[in-house]
Amino acid sequence: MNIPSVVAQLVFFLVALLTLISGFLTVTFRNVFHAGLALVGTFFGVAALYLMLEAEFLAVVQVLIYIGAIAVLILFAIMLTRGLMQSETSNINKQWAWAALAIAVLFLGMFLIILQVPWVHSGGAIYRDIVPFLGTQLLTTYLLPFEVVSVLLLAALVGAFIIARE
Amino acid sequence: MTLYIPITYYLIIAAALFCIGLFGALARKNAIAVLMGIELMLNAVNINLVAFWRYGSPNPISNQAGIVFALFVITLAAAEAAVGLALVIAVYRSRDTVNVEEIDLLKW
Amino acid sequence: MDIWSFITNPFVSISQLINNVITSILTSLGVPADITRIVVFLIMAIITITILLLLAPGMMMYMTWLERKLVARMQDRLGPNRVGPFGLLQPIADMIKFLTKEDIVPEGVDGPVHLLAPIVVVIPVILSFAVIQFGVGLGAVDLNLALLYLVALGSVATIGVFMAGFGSHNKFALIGGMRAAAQIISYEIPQVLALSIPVLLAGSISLTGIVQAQSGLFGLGWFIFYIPVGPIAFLVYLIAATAEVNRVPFDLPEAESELVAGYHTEYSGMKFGLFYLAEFLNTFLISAIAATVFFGGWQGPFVAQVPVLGIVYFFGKTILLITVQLWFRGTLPRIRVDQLMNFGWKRLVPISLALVLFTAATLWAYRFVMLALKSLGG
Amino acid sequence: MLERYALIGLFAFAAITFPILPLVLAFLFRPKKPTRLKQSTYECGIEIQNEAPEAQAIWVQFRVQYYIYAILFVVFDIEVVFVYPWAVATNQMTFFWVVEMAIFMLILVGALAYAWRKNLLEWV
Repeated sequence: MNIPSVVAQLVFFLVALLTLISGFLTVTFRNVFHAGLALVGTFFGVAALYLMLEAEFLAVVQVLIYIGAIAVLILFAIMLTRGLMQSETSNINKQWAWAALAIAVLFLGMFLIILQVPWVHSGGAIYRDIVPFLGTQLLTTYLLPFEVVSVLLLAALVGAFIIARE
Repeated sequence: MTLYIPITYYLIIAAALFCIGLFGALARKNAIAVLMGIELMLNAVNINLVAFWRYGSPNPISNQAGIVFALFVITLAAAEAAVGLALVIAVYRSRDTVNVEEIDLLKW
Repeated sequence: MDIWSFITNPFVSISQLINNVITSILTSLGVPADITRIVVFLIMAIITITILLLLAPGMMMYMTWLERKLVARMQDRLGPNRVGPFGLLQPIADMIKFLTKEDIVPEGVDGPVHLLAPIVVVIPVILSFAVIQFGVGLGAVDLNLALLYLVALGSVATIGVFMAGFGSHNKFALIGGMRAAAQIISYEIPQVLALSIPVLLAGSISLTGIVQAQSGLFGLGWFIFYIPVGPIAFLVYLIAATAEVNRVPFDLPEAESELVAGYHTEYSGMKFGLFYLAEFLNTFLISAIAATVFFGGWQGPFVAQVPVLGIVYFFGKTILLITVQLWFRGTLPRIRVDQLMNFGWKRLVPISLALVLFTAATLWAYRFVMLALKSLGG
Repeated sequence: MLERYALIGLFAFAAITFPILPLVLAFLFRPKKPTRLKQSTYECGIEIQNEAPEAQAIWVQFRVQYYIYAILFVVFDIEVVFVYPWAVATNQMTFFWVVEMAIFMLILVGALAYAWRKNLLEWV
């Protein structure tokens, strides 16, 4: 028996369990604030998955942006629109049964396709720090998207300001 | 560590997370909860991108397309959340509700 | 192993010794090599984690003592002097008191959120200790993304503050939590940008890489001496980081005179103790990071010959920086909310952005000139 | 590469137990004598105005200013994420290395300037 393999799979299942359970809680919690906290748990799980895929930089970015910024943004929005977190009424709309059915079919389809396709495992080894290479590629191959991102952020910011200000 | 886990595991997890997010986006009443569902879906997509980068690229160091794509998706998700939540707050201020079923002014 | 290297580098030598002893015992028992490796890894991990988890509260306890003594002296008082010599046992008495205090949970709180908030605040701080380099080769983990890792963990604390504010079912806690969150996010940008200056200068995000880049000039090539970017970046970092952990003069979220105790109004007993622990450990962490990236970390004269000096240098610099923050606390008045926000967004953010670009341009110019000189000479 | 993260993972377990342990210890030692008055929400000694028993009872309408700061924060946080890989791309240290980041930053400074001009940064 190969011990590292068993450990890796065990860790993977724990992380996957954390991700899926907190993802499920995100869409089922009645209280929106609780749903937001469950969302943070999901983000952590996804960050751990990135780590297992050796994308350390992305894992750190996941924590920094998704948890540190986007989740905080969502929590701010929840606080600003509080007072109508009706806990007595249902938080699920009328079409939920149909949605669940369609999604179950979708998942089954994706599951079967994933099992059918002969995926290649041709990933090379990562033997050194890859972040400097990421920086280099951002400045050469992906220069245009890199600069366009700043325009996108500017547009989003101005748009959000105009919509949100009093 | 990667090589111990088949890529299908990651893809299935991502598919499941995507479906959970889709359910949240379709079935929740609260507009903010709908946005949370969309964030879950974007995360699921990112898992796929990174998994394909790690398993599919023979030289993952000099070709980090998966990471770069995931980075841009995260950026887009942030922009989307900022504008989307601003809309929710604006609607809340004028209509006093964040329930997507009651925001039906354009419906006839 | 000769005696000299053992004396000059005792901690690393001892850890190697333990490592070798366990490996040889297991090998002689006939355990397979890969299992031996895992067992040794686990034992070393447990030892490291235990040491760090004992160090963290120990530091915190004596920082409270230092703070009380120093602030008392600044205010012409004596400070704690009854429990033990110079009041040195006071922190232990405080800890016992925390443990025996009743835990009052007001009615109407959001039970799980109220309970989890102090835990969520403490976990990232403890995790941050994993990457700090306390001396030459003395750090639990040497990550190549250590600085970003620290920044990312620091940003998780906002969630804990939100939870405390939301879960307490109290207006003061709610307002305090929202204010604290707004303040933390406003000052995070200048903090992270200031930390990117050493990254630029060293060309590395790992703490070891940054410390090694400061080894010039007989162990005194610290980034703080890189005039003018070093001192400015350090000042921006110190101000932003102090604001981020809500310490005086940026303690508006827990301003006694208006908000009672801010987001921990409804916390008592050990739960309050955990918030207190997180605050002090954060102060320690800020000082440790500043000491590492701006003051050369364990770098100093004769470290190459006597590596154990590194620990002395590191803790000396860190405690000095902690004292500076306590000195702030003893002398500065609290600032207003609008001043706080204006200063963060209208002063610190533009300054730090300009600083990053200026540093990059200078680096490029330096490189350009060096290349030109080389081509002229060769 | 990932062995160090194994230690971080173990550290995470330790970090989770670390705050729980004193809470459990305190649970064993501390007195438990709840009274009605002690359990009431702190409100400067005044009795709390309780319109509804639910979570709505304590609730403040916050200003949208908080959200505006949050948006600014998100935008600049993303910028920071791009700054770090750029800062370590040392083999790219040409003139364009500076100019590319300068363009990126100046566009975002435009965003800050917009907010400044429109008085969105004022905490009234």
